[in-house]
Amino acid sequence: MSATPSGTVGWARRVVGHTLFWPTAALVALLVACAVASPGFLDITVREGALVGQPIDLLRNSVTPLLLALGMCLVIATGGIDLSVGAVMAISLAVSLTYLDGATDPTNPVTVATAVVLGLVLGVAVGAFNGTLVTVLGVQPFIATMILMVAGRGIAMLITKGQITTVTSPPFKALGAGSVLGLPQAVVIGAVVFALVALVVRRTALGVLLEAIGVNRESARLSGVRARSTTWTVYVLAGVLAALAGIIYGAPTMAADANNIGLFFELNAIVVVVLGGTKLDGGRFYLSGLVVGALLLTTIERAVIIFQLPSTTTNLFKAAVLIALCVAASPRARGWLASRRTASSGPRRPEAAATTTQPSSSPSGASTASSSRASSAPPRPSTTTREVGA
Amino acid sequence: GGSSTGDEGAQAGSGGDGAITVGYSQLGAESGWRTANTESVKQNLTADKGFKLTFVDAQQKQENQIKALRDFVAQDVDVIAFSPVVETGWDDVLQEIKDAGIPVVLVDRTVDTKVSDPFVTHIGSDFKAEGTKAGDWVKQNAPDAKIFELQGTLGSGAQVDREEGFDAVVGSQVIGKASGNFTRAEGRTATEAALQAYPDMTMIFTHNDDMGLGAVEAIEAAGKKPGTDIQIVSVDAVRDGLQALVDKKFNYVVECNPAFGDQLAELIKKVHAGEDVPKETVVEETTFDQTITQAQVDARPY
Amino acid sequence: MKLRRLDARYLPVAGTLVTLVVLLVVGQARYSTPRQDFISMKLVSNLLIDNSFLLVLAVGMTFVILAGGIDLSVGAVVALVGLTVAQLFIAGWPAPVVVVAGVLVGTACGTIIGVLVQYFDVQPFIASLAVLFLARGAATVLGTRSLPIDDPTFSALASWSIRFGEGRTSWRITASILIALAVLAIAYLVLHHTRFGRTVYGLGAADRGNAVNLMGLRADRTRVWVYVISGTCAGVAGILFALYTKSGYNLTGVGMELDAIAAVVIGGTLLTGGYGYVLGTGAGVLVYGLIQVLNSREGLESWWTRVAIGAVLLAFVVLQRVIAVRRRPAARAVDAKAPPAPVPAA
Amino acid sequence: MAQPATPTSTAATTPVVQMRGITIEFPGVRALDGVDLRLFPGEVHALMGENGAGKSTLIKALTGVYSIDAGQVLLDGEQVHLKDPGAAQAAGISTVYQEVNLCANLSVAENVMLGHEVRRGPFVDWRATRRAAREQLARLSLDVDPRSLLESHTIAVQQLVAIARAMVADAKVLILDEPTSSLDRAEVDELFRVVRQLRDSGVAVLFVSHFMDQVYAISDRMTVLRNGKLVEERLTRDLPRRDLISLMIGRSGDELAGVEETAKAAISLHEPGAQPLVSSSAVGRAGSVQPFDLDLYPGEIVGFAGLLGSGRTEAARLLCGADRPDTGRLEVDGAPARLATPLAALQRGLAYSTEDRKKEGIVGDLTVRENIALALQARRGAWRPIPAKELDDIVARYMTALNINPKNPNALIKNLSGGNQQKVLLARWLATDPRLLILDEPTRGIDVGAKAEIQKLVVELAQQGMSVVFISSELEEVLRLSQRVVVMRDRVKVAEVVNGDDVTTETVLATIAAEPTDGPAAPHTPSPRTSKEGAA
Ligand SMILES: Nc1ncnc2c1ncn2[C@@H]1O[C@H](COP(=O)(O)OP(=O)(O)OP(=O)(O)O)[C@@H](O)[C@H]1O
Ligand SMILES: Nc1ncnc2c1ncn2[C@@H]1O[C@H](COP(=O)(O)OP(=O)(O)OP(=O)(O)O)[C@@H](O)[C@H]1O
Ligand SMILES: [Mg+2]
Ligand SMILES: [Mg+2]
Repeated sequence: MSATPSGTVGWARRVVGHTLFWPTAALVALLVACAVASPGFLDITVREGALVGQPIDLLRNSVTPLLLALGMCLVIATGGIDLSVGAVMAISLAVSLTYLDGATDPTNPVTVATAVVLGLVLGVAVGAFNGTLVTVLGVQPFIATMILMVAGRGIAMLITKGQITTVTSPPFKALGAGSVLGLPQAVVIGAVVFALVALVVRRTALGVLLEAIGVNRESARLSGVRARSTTWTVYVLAGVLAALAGIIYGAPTMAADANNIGLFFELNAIVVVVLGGTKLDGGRFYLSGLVVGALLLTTIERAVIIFQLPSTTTNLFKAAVLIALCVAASPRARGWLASRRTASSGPRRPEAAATTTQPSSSPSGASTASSSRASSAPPRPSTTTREVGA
Repeated sequence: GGSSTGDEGAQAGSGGDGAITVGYSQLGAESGWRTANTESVKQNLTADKGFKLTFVDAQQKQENQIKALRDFVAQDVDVIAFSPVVETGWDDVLQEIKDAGIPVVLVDRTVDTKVSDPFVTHIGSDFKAEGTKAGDWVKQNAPDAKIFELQGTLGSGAQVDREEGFDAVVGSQVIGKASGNFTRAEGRTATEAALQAYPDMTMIFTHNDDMGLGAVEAIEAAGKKPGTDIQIVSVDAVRDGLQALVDKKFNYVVECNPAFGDQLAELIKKVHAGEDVPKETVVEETTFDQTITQAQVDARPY
Repeated sequence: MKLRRLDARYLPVAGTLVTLVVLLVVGQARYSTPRQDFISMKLVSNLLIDNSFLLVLAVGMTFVILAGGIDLSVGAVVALVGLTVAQLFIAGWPAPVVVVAGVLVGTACGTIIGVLVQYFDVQPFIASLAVLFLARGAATVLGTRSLPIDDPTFSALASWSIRFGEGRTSWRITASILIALAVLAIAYLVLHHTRFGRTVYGLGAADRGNAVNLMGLRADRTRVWVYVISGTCAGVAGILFALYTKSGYNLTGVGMELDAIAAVVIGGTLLTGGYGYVLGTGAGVLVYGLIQVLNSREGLESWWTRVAIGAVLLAFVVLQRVIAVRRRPAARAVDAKAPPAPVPAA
Repeated sequence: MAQPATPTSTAATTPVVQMRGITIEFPGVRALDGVDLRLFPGEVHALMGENGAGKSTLIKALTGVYSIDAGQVLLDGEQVHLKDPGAAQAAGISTVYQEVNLCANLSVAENVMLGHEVRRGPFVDWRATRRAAREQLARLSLDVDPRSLLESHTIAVQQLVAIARAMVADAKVLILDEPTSSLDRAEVDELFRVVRQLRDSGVAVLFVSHFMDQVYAISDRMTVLRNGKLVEERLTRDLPRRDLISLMIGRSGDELAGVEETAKAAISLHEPGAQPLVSSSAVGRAGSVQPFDLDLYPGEIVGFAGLLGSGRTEAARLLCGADRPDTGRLEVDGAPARLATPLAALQRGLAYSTEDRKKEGIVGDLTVRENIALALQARRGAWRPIPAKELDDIVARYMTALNINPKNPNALIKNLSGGNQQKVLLARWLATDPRLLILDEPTRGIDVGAKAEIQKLVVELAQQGMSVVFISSELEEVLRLSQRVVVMRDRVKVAEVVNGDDVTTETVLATIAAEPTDGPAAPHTPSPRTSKEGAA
């Protein structure tokens, strides 16, 4: 181990050790498999000034999980979780569409803008409710947000009076179905929002402060971090993003189906966050991973149909991919991998093996966030201090 | 060991003010069709029509429904009506109801049970027949169609029966299936993928209108014409579905009529009075093709 | 002083009991008829019959949550077990073998989670979510139609009961009640009177149970076992559910894991692990069941039911917090009176 | 039997534990490099070394927490592979790890006995188990209710419970990794009494401490580590203090001595009538500290003295927004100030470095660099990130000034040794350039060299005009540094004395011991003596 691994090997190890290696590899493998199973899968053509094709569909369908996961990721970074996002989607869409339904002219852009804003405001309200429970009352996030997960759909049903409200409003519909610069409008909105949030979080110190809160809330507080208000804000942000996701998701069909919109999407969002390399315990988070995670999730669901598998196997397929990825990314599997490569030096313990995925030559050189993560402590003796809002 | 130490003494017609107390267990509120059905039931079993209704939504869970039924027995209602979430698994509770001497009206779907005479009568649509009707239309009008089937939530009664009815007629023409969970959005994504996976498809059979409307989106986005390039056969006939039919985006819609609350009310009155009722009451349901007029659509209550 | 400290520990459970009593009183006041009291043995027996599988699930979940984990798979496992049982009966297997096989399916699911969590360092949430998909997927593959179970032995077990009383007020004890209560009792013994049980609590301590390992206790095995237990409980619950409905169905138990988690939390167990009582879970299940009864008696719209459950959950959680906040200064005060430095033992 | 180990006697017996050529590598750090260690029955063996020298790692290598990259472990002359702490325990090695590693949510009895509980059939006999636990605790003269939750006790009690646990098993080897860092003198005496008993009965004890007095009082033999390498193994009586220090730090120990004399003289008391920086009048909090008055002046070091649990920490927390007082009035720069949060205090230049570095100090999963920047960044607010260049400078400056090891700002702080973590926390606060720095047990678990460095730093800071509050359980240290000493007892400020030649450990202890309040509150004081001078 003292010997410096040669350049290419070291590079390869670093790539394999990267948190996003396995998700990305899975994504690429799936896409290639789809292209083989169904020639033309990767084709993108231009029709009526807009790009069309399966990859574009995938992008568009990834926007909703991406937006949800974006909020979720920040919440998770603070050591929390938000189970209410699926319900929020339903509520915001219900509010927007019910408003449009009652409006005299649902095609009026101002009316549509008002509807959207109303939906978003609802997201803020829900987020504020969650945030208050978590920060002011100190309720455990899982339970705090589970309240609205359960009740939220009921509230959405109250708003729609149990009906599936449908409206016709081309400008609203365009939010999810139109296209800008050849790209679906939803994708553009998603990209802009993602970039904005990523910029705000990573270009300011917000990201690090969130991580500090997530790793050790009390330390952060004593160091002067506004742990409460920051956490609260993050829940609000998650609420808004979920509301936006709901509007974008529901816009193409314009039907406020309170029962089914966003059902189980909170789980999808969490899966996306995890696929993206962020741990559920809080602390370190990786926004770029969300894009890969969202695309992967969408592709998995699509691949089942492309491979012409019966729908009954969708869940099995999902489970298989998820388990395979988790196992592949685990320190133990990395240990196996590394021990096969460096069979001569033969480190016996997984901890040590995980070490070898790091270039041991330059301890300070490998300073990217992900590599310092990869080099984090051996699994067993880890001494994470975890403060949970309890 | 049996459990039929009966308390036959349970009687009917107890309500002091003469109102018939009805315990109604709805299976859920999972679709527009279902909520329309609920609405209809509630509008027809009102106090001024002589009913005292306890309505419980099972949220598509059998255990909730069993609980509700047990509770109806505990409340000692006059008549129990319910639309079962699934066909099987009702033996015990039906036996209990029978022991308590409360008449049962089955709504919508039927049950598969060992209890003898488990219910007095059944009223509802026949999902399987709906599938068959759709299949018959396809057989006559598009015998060469290559069909992609958009399934409802896997395991739901409507999905299982409609698929069975349809496949019995034209199953050989079905080239692929995928579930859209009865929702528009998932109907759309499933169709998007299907258009790629089954390029030679010429028809979609969808288990409800909502998914069909999602399919329309996907087909249009792919630059094809729904109703022409790819025909759509659907079940339900909610207003949006019929509108699509008028707009020539759907080709055929089998009605699944949820508004049979009035029929139900009549039945319950008769059952309570101890009159003879037929074992089966089939809800009147029609089918629509593209000859439908806008006026018909506008008159549609749901 | 001892008493006060003990009290503080039991406060959340006491809160659950208070909630239970309040619900009962409300029910008694609103829904009693001259013919029949709301509070009756019949109510209790119905509550237990209707929630026996939930109780067993919640007991298993208590182990997992105490150890600082979570198991989202249990609802799907119930469905898988139900279908497995139904299919095996159709295949003509004898009842005892089928029942054992059904429980073992649950055990296997739990083992997968445990191995993923302990040996592959997968977070419990994700590991159990993967198994949720796995179990649900396997159930769907086994059949999308609900399959009836009409094996005579199984049916006999399902309808076996001891009846008490006559007519309207009669109530019964069924096999599922006995099984559920037995599971609860065993869980209590294991958690509170064995080294294993205390290790489970230790795993839920801060530091992700690292201390347990350093104390030389079997942290790794215990963690796997906790999921095996939860899976096995899900297997038993699957059998109970099959007894309850005498059928197997792939959409059974959607969201049941959340019911179980909610019941555990209402029962006073902290989701972060380490604190709680399995008997509290029993009370939590009763509260949860009672809420549903009250809702249905009230004849609320389905969406109101959800809002109501949310509201009760909220009220409970807030109550729990208020108690906890009040408790903390008290604990310090108690300690203040204790000599901080050692006093020579007499 | 009670003979200290001599070269001849040990040569005759075989060592119970022999570690040979132990090497352990962490990402980027070789924590141990071919280290040998021998433990003989019936000796107390001190493991010495600076912070980060590898002492705790060596212990964890022995007890199977870490697996070994190279080297062998021999027990009674036979090579063994201890795969986890359970195996080590089974092999007769009992360990108290450096950070208290017990289950706070379990009862004291469970923490002491779990793994050795009395059983009846498969079930635990709680009554007997509790009785046994009480007996074990009594050996350390600890009288706590075995049913009470561990977390309801102070760190000191928890540490004693951990020690009691280690002594339950009839171990051949007892390992104590800084067991005394939270204990007061009396408790240390109790501990040593028991350790000597064990040694005399043939147990091999491995003892780690940064308190030189304790090491010399108890140990028979020493192994010195430096930078993960073995420096020397020697009999304690053959190794004078000064030599030991030079062995540990790798250079002459003389330079350390300087601070001790100069500190007190270097700073003078504040001018009479000067404006206090922070002034508390009757600030208190129900259930934690009785109202107290205190003025803190720039350029002055105020020490807090008192026994464990006397309320020093709680008083300090009220001065800096960590806890909210519910009575009294706090003034900063002569103006009333409501310090609702630590941030409010920080913005006024008041910084508080906590005593519980694991729970309230470090942010484990973040890097050293991020940990240093945390408070500064928090004060600037999330929207004004510190420019990378500026941060680099700050980090580099403090890492050098405080000699933080390893010299990698991107190492995760949780992977640093305890002492180095403490230094990072100090750097965090110094980076905010505070006007008042409250240091709560800043030298706990810190090696002699670093301790001297920190003391030197404190003096320098005060000379530059900073106001410093210095809280330490080491009375000598407090007296050496501070110009005024606040004495606390039972959560009451009982005295405030101006430090001078007439103020000694004895006089302060006397003040603490004076007129004990009634009831059980009478703290156990070391060698109670009559007070020569009452509380001022
Ligand atoms: N889990 C880990 N991962 C990476 N590095 C580690 C880990 N544990 C310890 N180290 C490193 O190993 C070295 C030795 O640490 P160790 O804790 O053994 O020191 P120590 O001698 O006990 O110091 P102290 O007196 O401060 O307790 C340090 O440089 C530390 O940073
Ligand atoms: N978390 C807690 N729970 C209960 N009591 C506590 C807690 N923290 C402190 N106390 C009590 O408050 C009293 C004052 O503690 P404080 O920490 O202020 O004392 P201290 O003089 O700083 O001692 P130490 O050196 O132990 O920090 C102690 O008697 C202790 O028992
Ligand atoms: Mg150490
Ligand atoms: Mg203190």
